[in-house]
Amino acid sequence: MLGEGILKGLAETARNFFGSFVSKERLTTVQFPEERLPQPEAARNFPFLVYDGDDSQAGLRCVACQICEKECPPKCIFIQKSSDKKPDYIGKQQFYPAVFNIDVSVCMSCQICVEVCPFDAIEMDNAFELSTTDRFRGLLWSREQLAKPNSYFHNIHPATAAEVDERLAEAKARAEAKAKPTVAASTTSQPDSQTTTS
Amino acid sequence: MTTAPVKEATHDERAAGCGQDELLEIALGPHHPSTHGVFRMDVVLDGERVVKLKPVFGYLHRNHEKIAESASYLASMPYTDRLDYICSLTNNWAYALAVEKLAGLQVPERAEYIRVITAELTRLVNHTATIGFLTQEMGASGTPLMYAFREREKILDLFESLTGSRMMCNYMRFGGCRVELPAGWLEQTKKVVEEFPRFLDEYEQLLTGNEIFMARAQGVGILKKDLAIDAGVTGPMLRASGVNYDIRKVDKYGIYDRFDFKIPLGEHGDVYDRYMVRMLEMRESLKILHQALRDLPQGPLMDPKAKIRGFRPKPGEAYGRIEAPKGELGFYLISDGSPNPYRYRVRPPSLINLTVLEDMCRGYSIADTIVIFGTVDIVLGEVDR
Amino acid sequence: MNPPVFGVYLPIVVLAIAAAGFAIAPLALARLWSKNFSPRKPGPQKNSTYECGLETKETSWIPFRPEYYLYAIVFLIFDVEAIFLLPFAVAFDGLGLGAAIAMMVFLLLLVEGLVWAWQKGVLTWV
Amino acid sequence: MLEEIKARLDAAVPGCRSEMILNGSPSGQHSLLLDSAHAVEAATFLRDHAELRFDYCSNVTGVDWLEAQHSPGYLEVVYHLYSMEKKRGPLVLRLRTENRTDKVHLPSLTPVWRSAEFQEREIFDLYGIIFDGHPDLRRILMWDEFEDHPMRKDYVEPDDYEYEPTAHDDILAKAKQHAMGKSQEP
Amino acid sequence: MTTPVNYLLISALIFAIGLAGALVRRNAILVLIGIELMLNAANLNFITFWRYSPNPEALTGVMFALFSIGVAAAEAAVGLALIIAVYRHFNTTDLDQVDSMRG
Amino acid sequence: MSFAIIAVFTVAGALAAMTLRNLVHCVLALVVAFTGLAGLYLQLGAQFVGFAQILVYVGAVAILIVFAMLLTQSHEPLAHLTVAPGWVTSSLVAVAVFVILAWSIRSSAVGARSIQPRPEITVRNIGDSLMSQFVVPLEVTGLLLTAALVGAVTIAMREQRMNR
Amino acid sequence: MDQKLRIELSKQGIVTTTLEELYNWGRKNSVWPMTFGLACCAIEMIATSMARYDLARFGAEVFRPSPRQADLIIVSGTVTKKMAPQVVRLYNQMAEPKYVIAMGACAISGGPFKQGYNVLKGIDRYIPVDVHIPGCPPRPEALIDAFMTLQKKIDQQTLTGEGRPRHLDPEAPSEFVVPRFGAHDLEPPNNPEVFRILNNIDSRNPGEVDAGGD
Amino acid sequence: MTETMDQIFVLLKHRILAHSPVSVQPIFSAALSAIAILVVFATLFALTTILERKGLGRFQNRYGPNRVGPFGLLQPLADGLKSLTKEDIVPHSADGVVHMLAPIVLVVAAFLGYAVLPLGRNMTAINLDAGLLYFFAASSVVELAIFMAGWSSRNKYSLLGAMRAIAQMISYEVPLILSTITAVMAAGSLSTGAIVESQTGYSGIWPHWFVFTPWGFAGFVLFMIAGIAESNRSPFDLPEGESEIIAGYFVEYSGFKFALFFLGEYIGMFAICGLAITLFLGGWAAPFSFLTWAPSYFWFFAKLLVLIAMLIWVRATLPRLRMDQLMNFAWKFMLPMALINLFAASTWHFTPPGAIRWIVGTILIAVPYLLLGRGLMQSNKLEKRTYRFAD
Repeated sequence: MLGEGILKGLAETARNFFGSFVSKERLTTVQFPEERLPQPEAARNFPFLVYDGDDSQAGLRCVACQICEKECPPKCIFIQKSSDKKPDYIGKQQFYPAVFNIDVSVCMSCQICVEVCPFDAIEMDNAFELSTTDRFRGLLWSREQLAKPNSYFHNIHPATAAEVDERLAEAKARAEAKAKPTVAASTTSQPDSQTTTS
Repeated sequence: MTTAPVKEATHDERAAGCGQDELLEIALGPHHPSTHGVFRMDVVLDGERVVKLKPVFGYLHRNHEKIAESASYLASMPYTDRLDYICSLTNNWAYALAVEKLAGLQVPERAEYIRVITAELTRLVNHTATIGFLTQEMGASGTPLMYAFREREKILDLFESLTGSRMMCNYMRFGGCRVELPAGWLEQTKKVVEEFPRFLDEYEQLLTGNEIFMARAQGVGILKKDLAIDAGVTGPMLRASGVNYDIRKVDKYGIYDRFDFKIPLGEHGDVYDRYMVRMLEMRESLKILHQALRDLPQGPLMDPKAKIRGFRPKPGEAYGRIEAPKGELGFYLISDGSPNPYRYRVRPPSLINLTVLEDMCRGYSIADTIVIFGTVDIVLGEVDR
Repeated sequence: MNPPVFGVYLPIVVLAIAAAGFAIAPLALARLWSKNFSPRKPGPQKNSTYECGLETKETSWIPFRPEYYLYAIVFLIFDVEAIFLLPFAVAFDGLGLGAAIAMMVFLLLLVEGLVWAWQKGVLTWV
Repeated sequence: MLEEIKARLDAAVPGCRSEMILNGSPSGQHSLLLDSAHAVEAATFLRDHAELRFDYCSNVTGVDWLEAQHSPGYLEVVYHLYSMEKKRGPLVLRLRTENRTDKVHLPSLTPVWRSAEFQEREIFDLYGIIFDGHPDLRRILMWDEFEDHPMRKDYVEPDDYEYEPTAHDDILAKAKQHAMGKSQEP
Repeated sequence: MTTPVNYLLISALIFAIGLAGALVRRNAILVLIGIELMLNAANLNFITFWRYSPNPEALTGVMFALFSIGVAAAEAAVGLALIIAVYRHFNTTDLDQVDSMRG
Repeated sequence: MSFAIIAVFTVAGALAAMTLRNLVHCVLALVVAFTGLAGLYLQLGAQFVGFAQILVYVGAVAILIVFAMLLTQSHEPLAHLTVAPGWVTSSLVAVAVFVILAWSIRSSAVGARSIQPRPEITVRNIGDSLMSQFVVPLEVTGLLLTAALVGAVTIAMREQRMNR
Repeated sequence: MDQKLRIELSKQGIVTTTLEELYNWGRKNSVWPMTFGLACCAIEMIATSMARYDLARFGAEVFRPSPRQADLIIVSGTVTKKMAPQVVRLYNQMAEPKYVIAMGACAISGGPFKQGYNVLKGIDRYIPVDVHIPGCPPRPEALIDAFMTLQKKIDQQTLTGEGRPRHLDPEAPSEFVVPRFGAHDLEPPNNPEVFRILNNIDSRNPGEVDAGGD
Repeated sequence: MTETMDQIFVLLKHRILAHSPVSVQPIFSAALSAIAILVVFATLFALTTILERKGLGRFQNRYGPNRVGPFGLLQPLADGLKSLTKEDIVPHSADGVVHMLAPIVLVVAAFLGYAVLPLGRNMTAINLDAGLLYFFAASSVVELAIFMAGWSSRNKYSLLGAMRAIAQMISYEVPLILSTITAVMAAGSLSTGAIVESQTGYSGIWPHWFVFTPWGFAGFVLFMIAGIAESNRSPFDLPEGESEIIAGYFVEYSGFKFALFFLGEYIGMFAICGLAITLFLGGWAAPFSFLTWAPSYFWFFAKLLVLIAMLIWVRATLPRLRMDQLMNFAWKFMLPMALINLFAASTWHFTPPGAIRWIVGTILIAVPYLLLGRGLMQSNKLEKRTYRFAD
């Protein structure tokens, strides 16, 4: 009969209309600024640099090996290696990035930098409220802007962060076992790695 | 939109029936509400009937192939996400498959299962979106599209918790998958898969028997079997024309031979068949998902031979293809032994399915053109690359 | 009591004028606003005809099909028919069966025209 | 299987001078190089032969072999054929131009498989191979006024780097140069 | 108080305008518009005479006007159809050109 | 007073309809004239005819003219103000007609007629007399309308559909 | 200055302020976007207007297909050189006041496809962008966030005086150069009125880069 | 008390008029009515836009506008302010005067119909003997306004949209008028007031609305379908079908002129709904005899809101028809059905009251409906399909 299908369709929408007042399933809106969807563990948006300890610059795990720069598909990372070295978390003398810029206006959030980083120094942030009216000043992030503490990393990706810390602790233990004599010196210079693994 | 030049007709021509050859040329797009982005059709109309239709491409030509030829194999993986940006995981798979063929990598069983699960979820995502947009093009004021996106969001949540991103998953790697399933993901997926048929039922209730929908869809945009094969049409469009050709069955790539599923076939090859084939295909996908989720084995995720960094396949070439939601998605790679592919080519299903657009639309009205175009199911990122 | 102007139709005239005022007032207000604060800035691009973002050719002539005209003819005939039908309907309860039959004959004539047109394919949108 | 097809083809189309091109990768997809003069004939044979029935041309690709690898350089078109009826494939066909500069004509296989239509146009657009017999050979991706063939290996991109926050290797050099050039202008 | 003379004068004026237009303008559609105006002027006369007739209860004038509207509508439909046919034949609606192209 | 306003509108509309260059403007002016005439009918107490005039002339005839115009008016939207060669004579004829009519109206006895009390004519009266006194004209009109429909459609669609 | 005049002036000031508040309130709460999607980000833009995120809550679900009736053009996705003239033309055809959101990496700078020969390296070369959202693609929440940033920006605009926005300034242009298709590139490659190139590139301290334009 | 509440606006008007000089009383009275109509329906327009947007939201599992003012109720105000301050673009090829006039004519024509709508007992601006005819005459001007808008823009989409709109409106005007004739026959008058009066009785608690007869129900459905088409609402919103012709006849309109088009469309929609109420749903009469204590205007507006809600519901559900289907539906289904309904109604009046009347009336309408419906489906080759599966 002509009109039967139309009536069925009307019944369907009516069910959704009335359902929207009673059932959460039929009112799926999450009112963003006030309500927020939980971000899953894996959520990623832009990379940040992890640092251990309190000093956001001295504690950077990055050793300026420039692998991420090379592997970054859209080439949005720019690193300049330092001329001097500083000890890293296991006390080994390493270079550090004199300049570490990420152009988030180019970044495609692919996570390849994280994957290729042998030092777990770069991780993915999940902050997304980054809209800005100023392209040039707001979207090129320097080392200072990129550095975030390990606690922040733990905060947003607890499982991954724990895994990373375990791995780092292991590496550290291995390094300590290898180079027993320098342990004392390195621990004094890098007290933070202890705090983070705990 | 330009008017056809009015010819200086001779008296005899005029007497023969003037006004006959007065055709109207309209450009639909590149900014048009229903050309799925920046597609453009130059349409020649006789009244409201389409006489000629020329698709114009390139408004989203993003030089994917050129960029990939100057980037490492791995670096192209996130770019494949952006080909058919509605179903990034199948793109990943097609590319990974081609590289695996090129380098001779073996994918562990668990990774194969996960690939199947994600690919079939992607098929659901794509088909819901397509059908939603189709109704939008028929002028429904958003409701079916909203319902479709409501379900799509549930699957996107799964993708996000698995891969970290809603759309640009960048999940598969040569020889496996990138990360292990997060805790609780399987249960969540099972729940979504359990609940999905209800949405399909509701959707069919809303549309399938609706007289207006039937009037708009049935007998419109008929694509004949022979033409479909000749023009290399693939995917649901081909099957709606009655050709039994599904690469999941033909190539049995991955582990598709282990699953019990059927291929829905249309008879008329019109818009309604293309819609219904997609609806039925979703139900079949759910069957596969049930089986895959049930049988998912434990084991490693990556081929131990695979390397993330410094990946250099031997010189040679390979063509790998899969049944993406839109049709046959193929990657053709030529390696010269360097870290970058020498030639990197995407065989996009959308572009080639568009070959028959003019044949399907000729003789139908402009409103039908929009609907027919909707059932071709293109994504510009893939068409123009 | 008949009003001095427009007789009993005064409310209609007043309503029309008021509605026109209702439409014009905001337009005037908008003009005032643009004069004082936000200047109108016409330009060759801005004021060219919109066509999907492409450049336009300065013509708006569309070759129309005669379908529109055929429908208009049928409409006109039925419109006139309605003019005769309405008084009949009003007087219907006071009229006998004969008048009703007369009207049916009148309608039948028109329906005949409609059927003819239908068969001729006039009512087919091409 | 490929040998068998080659034998059949050579028998059916005498002048086609098909040639096997071996593929070094594990994929084992070897290809047949056809003589361009007989390509349409050979393609028609492959499509219509009752046992072969390669009715479906999946992929058409251009490849630019610069002089560095193959001397002299040439352009190549690769066709991937499948059979929907027999459900097998792929059969890879190759056609070569004589060189990269002026003799870049090849026969179009669009009359045989319509699916080649847009792909051949694309190759014309991006590689500059002119397909004789193509029904509608126009640029497809780039605009009509465009003159270059960007997928060729020796294509030089327009220098439009105005400002590069992520100044990077050669991009940095380009951007610096550009900025300098621009800042000298008033 | 308006007198019938005013209405009749208006009617005459419209009739004259229609006549002038129909005679002067060469576009067929405009000629038709002129004719429509003349018909309407006549209608106005019907109504006026009915209103100022000694016996307005007899609805003759009104009925006449009604039928006249119907007839005029039919006339317009046929007339415009003719114009379209002529246009299709001669590709113009200019009566002079139609005239000169005859044969 | 209302008579003056309506009369001015009507005459202005009629004049504009016959003199404007742009055909669409002519039609719009014609609509004004039709509406004015409807107003005059209303003034004269013929309510039904007045509204019927608007319904038929504004709602249908004007639309018909518009369609015909868009169908025939081909290449430029402006109709050049072509006038017949003997436009002076034609105008003179029209003026003469008006003068004669005006003179005869002036001199006739109609002007002397005084208005009768407003007759209570309702739609019901019209219906009654339509179905009694005027039933034959009604049927004839029906026939005429059908004939017009058939004729107009045949003329307008000739060649068009036959060719297809 | 005498007392009366001062009172008069302050009265006018109050009038202007109220008018300004009202104007900004009306504008910011009724931003109708144009139905304009380019690429991947367009899907997220659509997702934003769908039930889950519901852009309608801000009164912005009225997607107008015609630029005449839209207030906001969300450049959502890669602008290729082939598309750029159309985008600029559409922007030009919008009625003032009009706003631009550059959504996603591609629209801001060309993003991952920046190295392509057919990709425009940022839509702000041709039209003035109000809000940039980085991300590839940005999440729907990020678009809502950008929308609120735009609302804030509108709210801060003044009706009169030097700092008034472009559309209130009779001198400021309201339409911009539409590039033509050249033999190798677009001509001109940018619009100097909108996109003022930087004089010194200092990648060390990006925060202090002397960005000429805004 | 009930009586006072019911007539409060009438009394108020009389009170105001009593204080004015006799010479200006008529004009004053007309102005009061006009202003009341304008204010009430313009407010209703604003209210409906926000209710429609919120309602559509609910149909689509979301909230809809809820942030501007309490519950988002100030949204129309913001939209209005925005439109007011938006630049007004007139394309340079457009016909300036006609372009300017079109929205005004549309609004005026849309408002004119309200003069004869009985919004409550004794609440009709002017009770014309030929009220219904007047209504149709007024609404036929809308077509002209739309043509003016489409033509003057000199845009192909807008001209195409305008032509579609006119073709659609004239096609549906015929069934619209014909379906009202049944009610006119029953009421014996063209005066809207009289039509409502004839429906005010009750049998027991049930009202004597025309919709509760077979021909009345069919007439109501036909009238509503034709009315939706007349006011260009979904699923008949082809003239502004954005998936094909961008925004239809108002593509080139910006600023407040565009808002006026919206206003005009909604006002036209209310008028059609109001007329449907007047003709078939008993106008201002209460739905049950025990509810007569509520004021008459309350019932009118309650019914109006229900009808508007129905239209929103329909809009939220249905896809759009195609142009040829739309015209086919008008001429090959609606018009025959309207004529059959006319026949059924006159048969009803010539059959004696009782069950036989109902049976005959129902059969006379249902059988042609089924036949025509099937014919329509078959001529378009519409069918339910089954699909085969391959392994």
